[in-house]
Amino acid sequence: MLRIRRLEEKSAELYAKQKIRGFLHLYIGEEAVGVGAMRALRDDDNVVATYREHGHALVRGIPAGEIMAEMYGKANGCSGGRGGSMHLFSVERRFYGGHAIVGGGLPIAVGLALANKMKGESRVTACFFGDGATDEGEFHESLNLTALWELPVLFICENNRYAMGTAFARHVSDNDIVNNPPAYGVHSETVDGMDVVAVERAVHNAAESVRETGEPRFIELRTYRFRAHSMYDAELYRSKAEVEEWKKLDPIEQLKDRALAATLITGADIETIERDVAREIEEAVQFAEQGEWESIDDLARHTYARDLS
Amino acid sequence: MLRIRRLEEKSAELYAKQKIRGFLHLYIGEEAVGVGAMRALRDDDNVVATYREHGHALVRGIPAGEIMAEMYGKANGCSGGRGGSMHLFSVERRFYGGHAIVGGGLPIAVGLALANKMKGESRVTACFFGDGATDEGEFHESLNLTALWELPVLFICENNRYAMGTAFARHVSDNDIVNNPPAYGVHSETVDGMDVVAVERAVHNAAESVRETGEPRFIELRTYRFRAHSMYDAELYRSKAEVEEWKKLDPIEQLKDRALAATLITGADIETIERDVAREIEEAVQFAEQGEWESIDDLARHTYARDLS
Amino acid sequence: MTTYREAIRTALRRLLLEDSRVFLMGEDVGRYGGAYAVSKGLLDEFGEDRIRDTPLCESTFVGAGIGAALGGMRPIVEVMTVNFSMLALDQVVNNAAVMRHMSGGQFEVPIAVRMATGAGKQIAAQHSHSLENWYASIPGIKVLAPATVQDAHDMLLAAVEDPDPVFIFEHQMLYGIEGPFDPNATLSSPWKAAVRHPGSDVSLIAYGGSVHKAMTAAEELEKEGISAEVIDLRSLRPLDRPAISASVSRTHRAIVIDEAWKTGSLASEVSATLAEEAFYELDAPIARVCTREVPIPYAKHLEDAALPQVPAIVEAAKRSVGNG
Amino acid sequence: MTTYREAIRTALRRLLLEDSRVFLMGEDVGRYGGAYAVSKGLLDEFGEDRIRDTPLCESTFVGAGIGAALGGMRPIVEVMTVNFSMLALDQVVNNAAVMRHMSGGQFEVPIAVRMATGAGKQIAAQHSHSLENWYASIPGIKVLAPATVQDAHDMLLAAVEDPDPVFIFEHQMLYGIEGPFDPNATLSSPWKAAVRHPGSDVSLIAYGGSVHKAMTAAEELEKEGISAEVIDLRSLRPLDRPAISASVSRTHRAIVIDEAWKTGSLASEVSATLAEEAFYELDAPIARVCTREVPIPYAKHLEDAALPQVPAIVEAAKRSVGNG
Ligand SMILES: Cc1ncc(C[n+]2csc(CCOP(=O)(O)OP(=O)(O)O)c2C)c(N)n1
Ligand SMILES: Cc1ncc(C[n+]2csc(CCOP(=O)(O)OP(=O)(O)O)c2C)c(N)n1
Ligand SMILES: [Mg+2]
Ligand SMILES: [Mg+2]
Repeated sequence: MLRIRRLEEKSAELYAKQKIRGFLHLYIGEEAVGVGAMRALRDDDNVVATYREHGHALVRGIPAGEIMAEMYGKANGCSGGRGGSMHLFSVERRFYGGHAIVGGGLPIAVGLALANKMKGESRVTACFFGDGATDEGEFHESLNLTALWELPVLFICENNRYAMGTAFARHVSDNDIVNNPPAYGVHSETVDGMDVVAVERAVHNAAESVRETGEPRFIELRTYRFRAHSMYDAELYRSKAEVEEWKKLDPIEQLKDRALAATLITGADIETIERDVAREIEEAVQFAEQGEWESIDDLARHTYARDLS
Repeated sequence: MLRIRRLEEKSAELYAKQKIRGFLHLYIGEEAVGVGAMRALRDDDNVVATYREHGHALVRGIPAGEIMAEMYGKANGCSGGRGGSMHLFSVERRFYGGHAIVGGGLPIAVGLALANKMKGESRVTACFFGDGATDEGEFHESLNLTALWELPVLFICENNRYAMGTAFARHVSDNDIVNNPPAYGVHSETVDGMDVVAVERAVHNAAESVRETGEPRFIELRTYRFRAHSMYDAELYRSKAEVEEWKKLDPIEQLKDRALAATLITGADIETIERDVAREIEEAVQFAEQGEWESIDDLARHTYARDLS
Repeated sequence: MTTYREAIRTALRRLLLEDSRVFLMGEDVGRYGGAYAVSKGLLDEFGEDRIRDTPLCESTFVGAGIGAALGGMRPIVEVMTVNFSMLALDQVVNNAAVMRHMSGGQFEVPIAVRMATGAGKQIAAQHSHSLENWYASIPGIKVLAPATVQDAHDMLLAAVEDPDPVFIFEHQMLYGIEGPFDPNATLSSPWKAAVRHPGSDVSLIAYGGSVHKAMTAAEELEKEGISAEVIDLRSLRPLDRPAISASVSRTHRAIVIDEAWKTGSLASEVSATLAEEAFYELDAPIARVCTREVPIPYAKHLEDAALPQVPAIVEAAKRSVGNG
Repeated sequence: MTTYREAIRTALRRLLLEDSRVFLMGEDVGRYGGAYAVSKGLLDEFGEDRIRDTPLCESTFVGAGIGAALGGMRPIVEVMTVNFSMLALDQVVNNAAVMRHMSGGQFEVPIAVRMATGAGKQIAAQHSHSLENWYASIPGIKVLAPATVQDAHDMLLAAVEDPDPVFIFEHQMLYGIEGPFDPNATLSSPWKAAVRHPGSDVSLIAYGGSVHKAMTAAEELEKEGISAEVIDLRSLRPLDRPAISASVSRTHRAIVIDEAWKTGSLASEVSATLAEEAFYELDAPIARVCTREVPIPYAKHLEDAALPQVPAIVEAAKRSVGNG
C-alpha cells in the first residue's frame, strides 16, 4: 500500500511540474482495495481495471519504472507511452487495462471469462469498477450474461462513495448496490474496503468460489478517495470534514497500527520499508526520465498488426 | 380484444396479398394485456409502446381505419404512411409510438414522466415493453433514474416468454424478472396476462399508486404470442404442442366463457359483437384502400419543422 | 449457383470445422437460425457452446466478443442489423479500435463482426440505416462490404483470419441473390477494389447493394452508347484509393453511388479522395448518387424515392459525359 | 473580454431565467459545476429541479431529454464529452432524429445537447474523439460548432429556441479562450458560415477549434504574400454550401481543416461538395488537413503529430497556390 501511496504522491508532484499530463486519477485512500484484491488473485488470473489503476498495476507486478515512464509518455512505459495514466497494460501480467470509459471494461471481462471457459482454463477474471459504473446499462447486461452463461467473472465494485462529484445516494436509487446482483442470481457481499486484511480474505474466498463453480460473484468494497477525482477537480461537492473523517480510516495507518500493536513489525521496520519504497520510486522516476521518446515516424504503429498504407 | 384479434387477422391476410409490407408483428394471444392495461389508464396519461402495438393503438382510440391506412402506407394513416406497422403515433391520444428499437422507448417514457413531474401534471406514463427488452442496459438505467428521481412511470413488461426465438430462460439469468425492480426500490408484481380482468385491476391499482405517490412501479404480465414473431419467422424454436397448450388460455375465449357462464352476455350478443367488429374492420380496409399516397414531392417533409434546403 | 446467404453459411461452417477457437454469437443465431436465416442448422451441428444465442445486449455481447478475442478466441459476432449496432458503438470505437494502440501493441482483437445493413424492405426509419461510412472512418478497425456471393464467403474467411477487428456489412437485400460460387477457389485479397464492368467513359463507383444498381445502370448506359466502368470498392477500410484513382484516370469522370445519406457518406470520402489525388484527371464534377436527406419512410413509393436508383445513376452519368 | 466558458454560462442563465420549460441535465453539471466548469454556480441559483445531476447512463439521460422535449419541456442536456456520447447514439439516431418524420409530423423534439469535443489535452485514445461528421450526417438533427466566444453564447440560445434537436460541439481547448462578447448583441443566424479573415488566393475552411489554427495559418501566409480567406463553417448541419462555394469562387483553391481523422471527416464532405458544386471554379486539388489515421496517443509529441497543425495548413496552402 505504501508503494502505491508514495508512487502517487510523486505522480501528483510531477503533474504539478508538468512532467505528467492529461488526466491523473489518484487512488490514495483506496489502496487496501487494490492490494488486498490483487494479493488474493493468482498470476494466471485476468485483471481488468479502470483509469484509477496505478495501484492495481503496481501490485499486479508492473514495475514502478514502467508505470512512471508511461505517465511521462516515454517509449519505455508499459504501454509504450501511447496510453498514459489511464491506460496501463501488461500482457505478461494479464493486466488488460486501464479503461477510461466508465463501465466499458465490464463486457471485456465477460469476454475474457468466456474465452477461458471455452478453452477449459480455470482462470478467474477480476473486473474492477467504481460505484459510478454500476449506473451504466453495461453493468446490468454483464451481470445477466455472466450469470446466464455461468462465466467466471469476479465483479469488484470499488465503492468510494462518489462518481466524480456525485455522491452515491445521488446516483444509485436504492442507496445500496449489494442488493442488485442477487436479482440475477449472483452472490453478492459488502466488505470494508479500508481493511486490507478483510479485503484479501473476502476476495480470496470469492475468487476461489468463482474458480470452483465457474459462476460469477460480486463484491462491493466500501472505500473512499482522499484526493480529488482528477487533477482538475475543485472538490466543491464534499466537505473537508467528511474527508478528514474518512482519513481516520486510512488503510495504511490502520495496518501499521495493527501490525505494531501485534508486534509483528517495529518502528525500525517501518523506516526500512519507507526507505525501500522511496528508493523504488526514485528509481522509477529515473527510469522515466531516462526513457526515450517514441519516434514521430512511428506514430501510426500499433494501429493495425501491419501498417495499412 | 376481439377488435384487435380481427384487425390483426385481416392484417395478416393483407400482408399475404402484399397490401401491407415491411415487418408485421402480431399481438394475437396477448390482447388481454393491451386491453386490460389501456382500460385502466386515463385519457390524459401517456403511452409508449413497441413495434407490436396495433392492439395498444386501437384500444387507446386510434381509429382502426387510420391504423390500417398506416399499414398500407397511405397519407391518411395515423403517421401519414411514414411509420408503418411499427410506428403508430397519435398526438391527440398521447400515444408516443410505436418504437422498433428494443428498449429504446424506455428512456422516452422516463423523459415524458420527468416533463410531467416538472410541470406539476398528474399524468402517468405507461411504458410497454417485452421480456427481451429487460435484457438491455436501458432497462436498468431507466429503473434507476425513475426510482432516484421519483418519476411517475408505470413499467409494463409484456412477458410473452420469447424474445424473437429466444426463450425466456435462455435470455434472463434468474429466470424471473419480477425480482429485479425491487433492487432499485421499485414495487414489482406479476400478473396473469391472459386474464383481462386481472390485468385491468392490477394496472389500475398500479397506475393510481404511481399517480398518487409520483413513484414508478413495475408490472410483469405473463402472456404468450400465438403467432410467429413477425411474418418472416419459421418458428423453429418452439413446438406446436407448446403453442396449443397456451391457446387453451386464449384471453378472448376465457372472457367469453366467463361472461356466458355468469350470463352477463348471450350467444346472440356475441354474434352482434362479431358483426360490429367485422363491419369496423371492413370499413377500416375501405378507409385504407381509399386513402391517397403522399406525393413524392413531399418526401422530405417532416424531417425538420421547416424545410432546410 | 448459390445464394449469398448460403455462401456465408458455408464459410461459417468451414471456419467452425477448421478452427476450434472460432465460435458464433449474437441474437437469435441459434434456435431461430439467424434473423436472415444465415446460421440455420449450425446450432444442431456445432452445439450451444459454439453457436451462442445472446440476450438483447448489443454493447455487452460485442464487448464480450472483443474480450474473447483478447482471450485468444476467434469470435464471429452477429449484430442483427447495423441499426442495433448503435448500442454497441462505444465498444467498437473505444475498445475494439484502440486496444492495440493504447497498449503499445501488446494486445490484439481478432474479432469478426457481421451485420445486415441498408434499406429497401419497407421497415422504416429505425431499421433502414446505412452507416458504413461511420465505421470506415475509424482507425484500428477494417470494414468489408461483400457485393457478390463469392465475396460473401471469401470475405468472412479473410475477416476471421485477420489479426485486427473486421466489420462486415451484408446488405439485407442481397441475402437471397444467387451467383456463381466455388468454395474451393483461391481466395482473392478482400482489401482491393474490383472492376466489375470495364468501361471508358465514366466510372460508377459503388459497394455492397449499390453495386448491383450500378451494374444495371452500366448496361442501360451501354445501350445509349456510353461505356461505364463499374468499380466495386469491396473494402471500405482500408479504401483502395489507387484503384479508384486509376479508374478515373481511364474515364475522367466519376459517379459515386452510396445508399447512405449523401451528406457524410462514403461517397463523400471517395469524392474527396479523387478531388485530392486525381484532380487533374477529372473532366467533370464528381456526382454522388445517394439517399435523400430524410429518415427512411415506410411507404414503398416514398422509400423508393429516398434511395439511390438506377435511373438517377444513369442520369448522373449522362450529365457527366455531357459535361466538360 | 469574456471566456468561452462564461459566455455559455451567461446563455444558460438567460435561458433558465426567461423560460421555465428550460432545464439543464447531465453528469456532474450540478454539485461539481460541470466537468469544464461551465455550469458552476447554477445549481445554487436555480436548484436541483432545474439543474439535474444524472447518474452515469448516457443512453437514458439523453433519451429522457428527448422524452422531456416531447413532453413540452426545453431540455439542455450536457453529455460530458463526445466520447461518452457513443453510448447515447441509439437515442440520437433512432429517436431524436426520426420522431417527427416517423409520426408524420405529429411530434417534435426541441432538445439541445451540448458536448465537449476534440483532442489536445493528452487524454488519449478513448477521450479525444472528433466525431462531428457522424452527427452532421444525420437528417432530422442540426449540428453547431461555435468557434468564438460570441457564438458559444448565441448558438446555445438559438439551439434552445429551435423546434428541432440541435447538437452543439464545444471544443475542449476553447473553454478558456477569451474574446469579445456582448450578451445583448442582436443574434446572428447560427446557420450560416462566416468569413473570419478575407482573402483572395486560397480558402481555408474550418470549424470549431480548427478555426483558430486556420487564422494563425492565414496570418503566417500573409507574411509570405499569400492572401488566405478563412471560412468558419459554424453550422455543420445544415452545411452552408453556398458560402463554401462562394469562397472558392473567389479564391479558386481550397484547404479544408478538420480535427477528425481524415477518412470520413467533415472535411471530406466539404471537399465532395466543392467537387460537385464548384468544380469549374477550382484551380487546384482540394487538400484536407486532418488528423492522422491513428487512435490519439497520450504522449505530447505524438498527439501533436497526429493532429492538424498550423505548419501543415500553411504548407498545404502554399502547395495549392503553387499548383494549377
Ligand atoms: C461513459 C462515461 N461517462 C462519463 C465519464 C466521465 N467520468 C470519468 S470518471 C467518472 C466517475 C466515475 O465514478 P466511479 O465509477 O465511481 O469511479 P471513481 O472515479 O470513483 O473511481 C465520470 C463521470 C466517462 N469516463 N465515461
Ligand atoms: C436493440 C434491438 N436489438 C434487436 C432487435 C431485433 N428484434 C426485434 S424484436 C426482438 C425480440 C424482442 O423481444 P421482446 O422484447 O420480448 O418483445 P416481443 O417481440 O416478444 O413482444 C428482437 C431481437 C431490435 N429491434 N432492437
Ligand atoms: Mg466512485
Ligand atoms: Mg417477448
